[in-house]
Amino acid sequence: NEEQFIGLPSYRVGPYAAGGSGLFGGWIDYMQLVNERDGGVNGVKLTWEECETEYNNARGVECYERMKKKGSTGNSVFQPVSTGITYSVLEKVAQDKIPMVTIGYGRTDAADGRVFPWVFPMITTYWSQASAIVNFMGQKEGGMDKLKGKKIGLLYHDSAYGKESHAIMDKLAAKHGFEVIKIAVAHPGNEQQSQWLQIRQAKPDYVVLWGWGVMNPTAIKAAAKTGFPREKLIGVWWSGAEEDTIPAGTAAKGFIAAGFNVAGANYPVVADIKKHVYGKNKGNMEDKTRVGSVYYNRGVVHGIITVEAIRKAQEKYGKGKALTGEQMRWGFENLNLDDARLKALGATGFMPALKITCADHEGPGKVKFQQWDGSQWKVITDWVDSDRPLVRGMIEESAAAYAKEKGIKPRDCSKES
Amino acid sequence: MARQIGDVIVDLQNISLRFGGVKALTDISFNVKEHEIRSIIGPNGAGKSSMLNVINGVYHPQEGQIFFKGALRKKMEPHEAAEQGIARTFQNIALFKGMTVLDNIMTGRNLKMKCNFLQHALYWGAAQKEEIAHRIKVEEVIEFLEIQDIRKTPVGRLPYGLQKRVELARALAAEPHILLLDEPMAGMNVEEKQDMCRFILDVNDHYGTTIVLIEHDMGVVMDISDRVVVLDYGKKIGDGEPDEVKNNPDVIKAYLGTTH
Amino acid sequence: MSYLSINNIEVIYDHVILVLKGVSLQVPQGKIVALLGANGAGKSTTLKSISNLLRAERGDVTKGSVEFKGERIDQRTPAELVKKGVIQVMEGRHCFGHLSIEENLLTGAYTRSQSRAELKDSLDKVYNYFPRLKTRRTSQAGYTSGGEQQMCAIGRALMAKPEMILLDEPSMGLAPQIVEEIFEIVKDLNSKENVSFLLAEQNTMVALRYADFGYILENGRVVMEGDAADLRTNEDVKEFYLGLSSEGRKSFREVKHYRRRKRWLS
Amino acid sequence: MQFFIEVLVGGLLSGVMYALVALGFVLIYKASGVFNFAQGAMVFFAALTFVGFQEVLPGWLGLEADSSVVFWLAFLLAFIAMIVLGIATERIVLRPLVNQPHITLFMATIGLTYVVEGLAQMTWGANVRGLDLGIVDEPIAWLMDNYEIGVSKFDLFAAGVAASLVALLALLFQYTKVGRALRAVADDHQAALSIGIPLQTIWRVVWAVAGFVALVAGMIWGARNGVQFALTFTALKALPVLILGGFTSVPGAIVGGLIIGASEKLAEVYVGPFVGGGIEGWFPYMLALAFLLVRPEGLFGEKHIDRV
Amino acid sequence: MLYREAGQFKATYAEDSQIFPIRQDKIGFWVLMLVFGVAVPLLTNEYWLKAILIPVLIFSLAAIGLNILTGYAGQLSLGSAAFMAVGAFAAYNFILRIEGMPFLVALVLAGLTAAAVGILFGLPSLRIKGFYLAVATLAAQFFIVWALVKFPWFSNNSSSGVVTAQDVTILGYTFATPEAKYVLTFLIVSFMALLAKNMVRSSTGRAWMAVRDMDVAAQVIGFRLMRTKLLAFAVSSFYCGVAGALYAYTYIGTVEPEGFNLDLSFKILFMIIIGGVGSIMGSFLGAAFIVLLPIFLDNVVPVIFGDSLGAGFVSNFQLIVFGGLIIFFLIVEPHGLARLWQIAKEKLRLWPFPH
Ligand SMILES: Nc1ncnc2c1ncn2[C@@H]1O[C@H](COP(=O)(O)OP(=O)(O)OP(=O)(O)O)[C@@H](O)[C@H]1O
Ligand SMILES: Nc1ncnc2c1ncn2[C@@H]1O[C@H](COP(=O)(O)OP(=O)(O)OP(=O)(O)O)[C@@H](O)[C@H]1O
Ligand SMILES: [Mg+2]
Ligand SMILES: [Mg+2]
Repeated sequence: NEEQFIGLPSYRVGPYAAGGSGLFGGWIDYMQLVNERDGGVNGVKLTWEECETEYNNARGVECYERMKKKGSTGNSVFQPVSTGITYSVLEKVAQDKIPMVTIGYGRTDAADGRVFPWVFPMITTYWSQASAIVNFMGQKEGGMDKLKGKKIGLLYHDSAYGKESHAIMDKLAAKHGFEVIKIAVAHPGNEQQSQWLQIRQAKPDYVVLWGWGVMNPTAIKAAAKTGFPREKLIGVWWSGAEEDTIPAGTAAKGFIAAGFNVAGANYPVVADIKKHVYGKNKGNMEDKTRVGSVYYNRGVVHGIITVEAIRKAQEKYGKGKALTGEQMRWGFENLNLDDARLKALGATGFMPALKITCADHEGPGKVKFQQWDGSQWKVITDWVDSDRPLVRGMIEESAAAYAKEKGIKPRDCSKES
Repeated sequence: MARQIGDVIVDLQNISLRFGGVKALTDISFNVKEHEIRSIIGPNGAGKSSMLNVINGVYHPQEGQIFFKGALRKKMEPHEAAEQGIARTFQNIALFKGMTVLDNIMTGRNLKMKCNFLQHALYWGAAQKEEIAHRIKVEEVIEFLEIQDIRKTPVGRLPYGLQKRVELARALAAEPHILLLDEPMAGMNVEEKQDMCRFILDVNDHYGTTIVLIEHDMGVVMDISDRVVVLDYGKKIGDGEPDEVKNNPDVIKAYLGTTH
Repeated sequence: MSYLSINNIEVIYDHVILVLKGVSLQVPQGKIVALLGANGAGKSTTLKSISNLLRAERGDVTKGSVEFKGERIDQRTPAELVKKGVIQVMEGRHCFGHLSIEENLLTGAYTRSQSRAELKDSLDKVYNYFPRLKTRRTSQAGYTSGGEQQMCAIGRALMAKPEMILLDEPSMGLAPQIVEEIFEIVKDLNSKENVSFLLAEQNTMVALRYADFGYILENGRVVMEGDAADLRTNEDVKEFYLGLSSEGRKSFREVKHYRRRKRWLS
Repeated sequence: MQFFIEVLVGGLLSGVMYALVALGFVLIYKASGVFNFAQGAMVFFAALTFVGFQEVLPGWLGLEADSSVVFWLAFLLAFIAMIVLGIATERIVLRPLVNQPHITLFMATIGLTYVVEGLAQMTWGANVRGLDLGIVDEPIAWLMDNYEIGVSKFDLFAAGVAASLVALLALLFQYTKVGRALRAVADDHQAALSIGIPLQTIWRVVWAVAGFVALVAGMIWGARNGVQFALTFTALKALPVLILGGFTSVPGAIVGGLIIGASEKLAEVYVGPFVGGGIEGWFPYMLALAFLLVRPEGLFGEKHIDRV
Repeated sequence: MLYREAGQFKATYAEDSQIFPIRQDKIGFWVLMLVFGVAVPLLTNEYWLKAILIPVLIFSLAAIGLNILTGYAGQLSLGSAAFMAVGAFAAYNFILRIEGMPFLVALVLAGLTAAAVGILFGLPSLRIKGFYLAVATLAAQFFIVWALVKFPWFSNNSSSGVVTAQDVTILGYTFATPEAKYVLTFLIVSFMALLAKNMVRSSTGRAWMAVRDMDVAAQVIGFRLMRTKLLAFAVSSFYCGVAGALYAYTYIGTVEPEGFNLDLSFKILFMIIIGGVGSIMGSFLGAAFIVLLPIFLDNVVPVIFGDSLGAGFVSNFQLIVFGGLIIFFLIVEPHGLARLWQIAKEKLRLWPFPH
């Protein structure tokens, strides 16, 4: 009767509680599903504990330390769901030998697994996303060469997070010959009158909305107010949830956003959750209508990846055994969710296929685009690729600089098994 | 009595002070001589407190000149007045409410303390030595005013009368040249007033401190002052020795009334 | 049954500082009672425990009771007491600094629902008592002189048309003429409108001249009580509160500096 | 030029939105000397309660969700909730803290902020909701067509609401007995008590009115950005307005709002690009600060009386 | 009967002006120092050191800083976190950009940088008072964080704006383990607390308090307002700056400007209010309380309510309790834990008599 402990540093109060409750709800529900439907992973029950961080670094560190020793094997994976906390424990995880998985946030260059063996910024990073968004625009325009001479507005949250977009967009602009107009929005961004006047004056062809929290609906509303077509407003995945569109009301209709997971409750995996978890009244969501929302499904993705890594690691370290963080790390590093596996999980199209290697801790780097039809998100593309060589080059360059600064000798991946 | 009244030390000439439309002081001239006890009396709102405020730089009169020790005094800030040796007490007690009696009195000596904050931070050595030296002086004042037993009490907790006494102590601790007292005996009973008078006379006597006193108790004023100036509605209506003033018909009409 | 009676109250500030140690006193209807005592004896505290303003200073009546017209009032809010007719004029003025003198006076009438004319009447009456206030009526109270503020505080209380006034050191900071006037006003209200007074006063001479009855408080205890006339002739009171020794009034210049002993302490 | 005008007008109108929140602060400050930090949380609480009732009422009453009965009933219930909140605040927080230093009361309201935020989300959940007042946030076509100046109808509506609130409250303070009593309380709690001003009643009334203002502000802001936790941040926009206009002045709130709104937008558009933009977070504060150096009590604030 | 000062006479003023004039207090103090300086690092586990004790110490230092400004000098400030940020980023840049910069020197320089910025933002205090000033300090809060984000130079062009603190090395010894970091923090914080205590009990502190209690009177007595207020701003910012640097170097390890947000400023303000405005010891008590309370609630609330209620409910409930407790403490004792402790002592002194 082994148990696998997973610590969840969650945020259910404060400005981001709406997203938090969806994400952690989906995540917990998926783990519940594995327990209820399958009796755990090869008989190992999943146990978890939440620790409220309020999206605050110091409390995140406390949660990390508190949960480190919990469960029979200690906390086997740490997923902070906050870039700030990611950075705060970046070095600690290596010392404590606990893998840290950061899906869609965190430190981008940690995708270089040779320098960051313990960190897994999976599925895709901000840089991949920016590149995929530009590719999507190219698609819409009918070819990347059509982007030449175009103007792309970049409306970003004026913070470290928002500024992650700058370097990559500049590179892409140089490569494809378009112009980037960067416009900052001060936190929290509940007033964007001046920004949108500037946009109206510059008349960009597209605007990328690199937002967070209340900044998103405000931007969408302001776009409507200034008459900027919503179909040309492309949000990143932190701008593309129901929480961002519903408050904007009818103004949001037509708004497009990227996502490494999609919305929808009609995927088998979500249907299973409804049946096995909510059917037994063990669901985590207080508002059941949100099952299948973007944040909820994102949580399910977190759950899938965690559980699949456990499964993978058990293959090596013994089925039915609880794993240590170190063993889990191997599981993550050898994770391979191909299409067949996704199908088996009932998640085809739900998230991209994923293969992690020693050197590449990111994986596919793909996103889908969804459009808000006034009441729900509709997927409008297949998985869109990013400019892998360009992004990977930047990642390796940045990681190498970090390695040098910290005196880290990158792993030789050819020697890893 | 060893006390010798000296030369004019503060000379106010044609002082006028206005607040918007309110004329607090109109063309007032009077002087204070070294070592004397000079009282200012007058009905409520006559401008007595304003007069003190002019002397120590809290208010700047629109017109008139102030000579201090014979020299014309430019616009002077209160802390500069303090540096010149002018100390005072206030009509509405202005003690530092959050501090103990001892600390309040110690603040009176701040101008005499020379250590800087770094020395204070390190404390042991110069700062401690200085602190103790001044503490000894302060203890003298405490003993003089008989407030030994409340030394460590926060002033906010003290009854009114004692607060007045502590305020006097704070002013005395500065070893001032000129002491301005604004109704130091308000709210005291006769016994306490007698004590207070004793203190004032002693200070004046032993240290030769010049005293400017505002007080409504005519008994006190007439008994202890050397000269009295009388204000009414911002104008001077009398000036002279107590007996002179007491019999000045203007003063009787405006202030003393017939009941006295 | 007495009009206002305080029975054996004990007051503690801040949970630890015991100030009143069993004080009892009575104010009969239509009388003026003086409360005398040295600084810190607990006069103000006694008044505040009647008007229930103690709690605002983290003080508490821990024992005893206060009754007004036979009804316990220790749990009543100050506002209720004012409605009942008990008002206190606090020591230290406490005018509303940002309000003009006239506005200050008008707030005094808050508890009364008066017509405009009545209000004007009351106002005129106060201005009549204190002409100085009239000339300063539009000034912000915070910028008026100490004495003017004192008048304002007293006038403000009169605006409430109380039947029992707790006066805390009304004479403080006032010119001698005004002091006399204030006591005349007290006498006036007392005799014409049957207002009762409990006044804490340091100006014992005047207080005992106008009061009917007096209590002397020392260290939180009543040490002496009696008719004002009797107190006036008591040797101790004469020496310590009236400044009259057996040879008559002594000059302040002559008073020697030594600790004397009060007979009642021995 | 027309762009300049547009920025200016847009700024002025945003300023009105800030003023709407600032009003709540002014009310409570003026009436009790309490700097109510919880005002932002109250805005959130009020708006959330309103949309919360809007959600549940149709189910309870069997009415259409967009019927006006539901709207006004939800409004009424939300207002009642704010009154209850005001009364509870008076009883639990203010009454025991009578006559304490202002900073203590200020701190207590920060504590209150947490309570109100927690209460709001505990009752209604963390979901983000939209709010529709039926007035579209779109430029007035006539202005747009003829002069190419975008002025939103919604903003004009908000401005109208704010103006009427300001007028109403200014009258209340200046000309009524209660208004005078409120100002007295702000000066000296104990003295106010001593002359029989019933602090408890006064505070309840004021907090209820402030709750009402919060409700109106919350609905307007909520209609703009959605009803979500971020409504509490509106307080941060209101603070510079408050100091510029003066803590104690109702008209000051609106004038301050206009100044802050206009200059903030102009600065962002014309100065922002030179320093990398995003200066709206601090610019209003710096502006207000610079302004205070000239007038330490803000435009219409009551002067601090400092006398010896 | 244990706590009696009877029989302890002070023969000199030096003795009378000690920090702990009463023998029992002095003994208690040294016992505490030994426990926290020696026993704690030897006996407690990593969790306690890293997640609780080190932050408590660092926040105590920041709280002392704010207490100097707000508690002693009476200038309400809502920008302390920004000064911590200045300290953290200054230390980072000094160590980064100056070859062989010793850690302790960098710490002092970081404090001085913060002090300089503090003086700048303190200038308005000469004219602006009370809540006006408090809101004005928000200008510092927002501007400083903005500037740190905006100019990449501060974070050495890190794409994410996050900087990673370098190793802490003093005289060749690297403080790498939690125990070592704790002891270092403990020593620095204790030393600085002592300095602060010395300042506030001497003329400097009296000048601050005088200005706080009544600035006109202070001026009349001869204090120069400008100098006194600016000194308070400088010293306070120095303390906050050092606390910020320690926050980066011995606690979190990596910092981003946004970590030093308004919430943190408020938290520090809470610490001094709960602990005691105008009390050095209160700063410690307050910091401990504010750090421990949410953790305590986090552990206790779910146990009381079990899993029966939603996770959101539990988190929000904690928030309510947190806010409620702050109010409760203010009501019970507006002068904070330090004052409660004092009252307890006064009672103890009288014990077994009630008064
Ligand atoms: N708020 C308070 N906190 C603590 N102690 C207090 C407080 N108010 C008064 N005291 C104490 O209570 C005692 C009585 O004070 P009270 O003000 O009643 O005296 P009083 O007789 O009115 O004196 P005075 O003539 O100076 O006004 C004093 O010793 C004083 O120190
Ligand atoms: N700062 C000020 N602003 C406006 N008016 C003032 C100011 N200071 C004093 N006054 C006015 O000037 C006049 C004189 O005031 P002052 O305080 O000097 O009187 P006073 O003689 O001390 O009276 P009292 O005996 O009542 O204390 C008063 O009418 C007062 O209202
Ligand atoms: Mg005067
Ligand atoms: Mg008294």
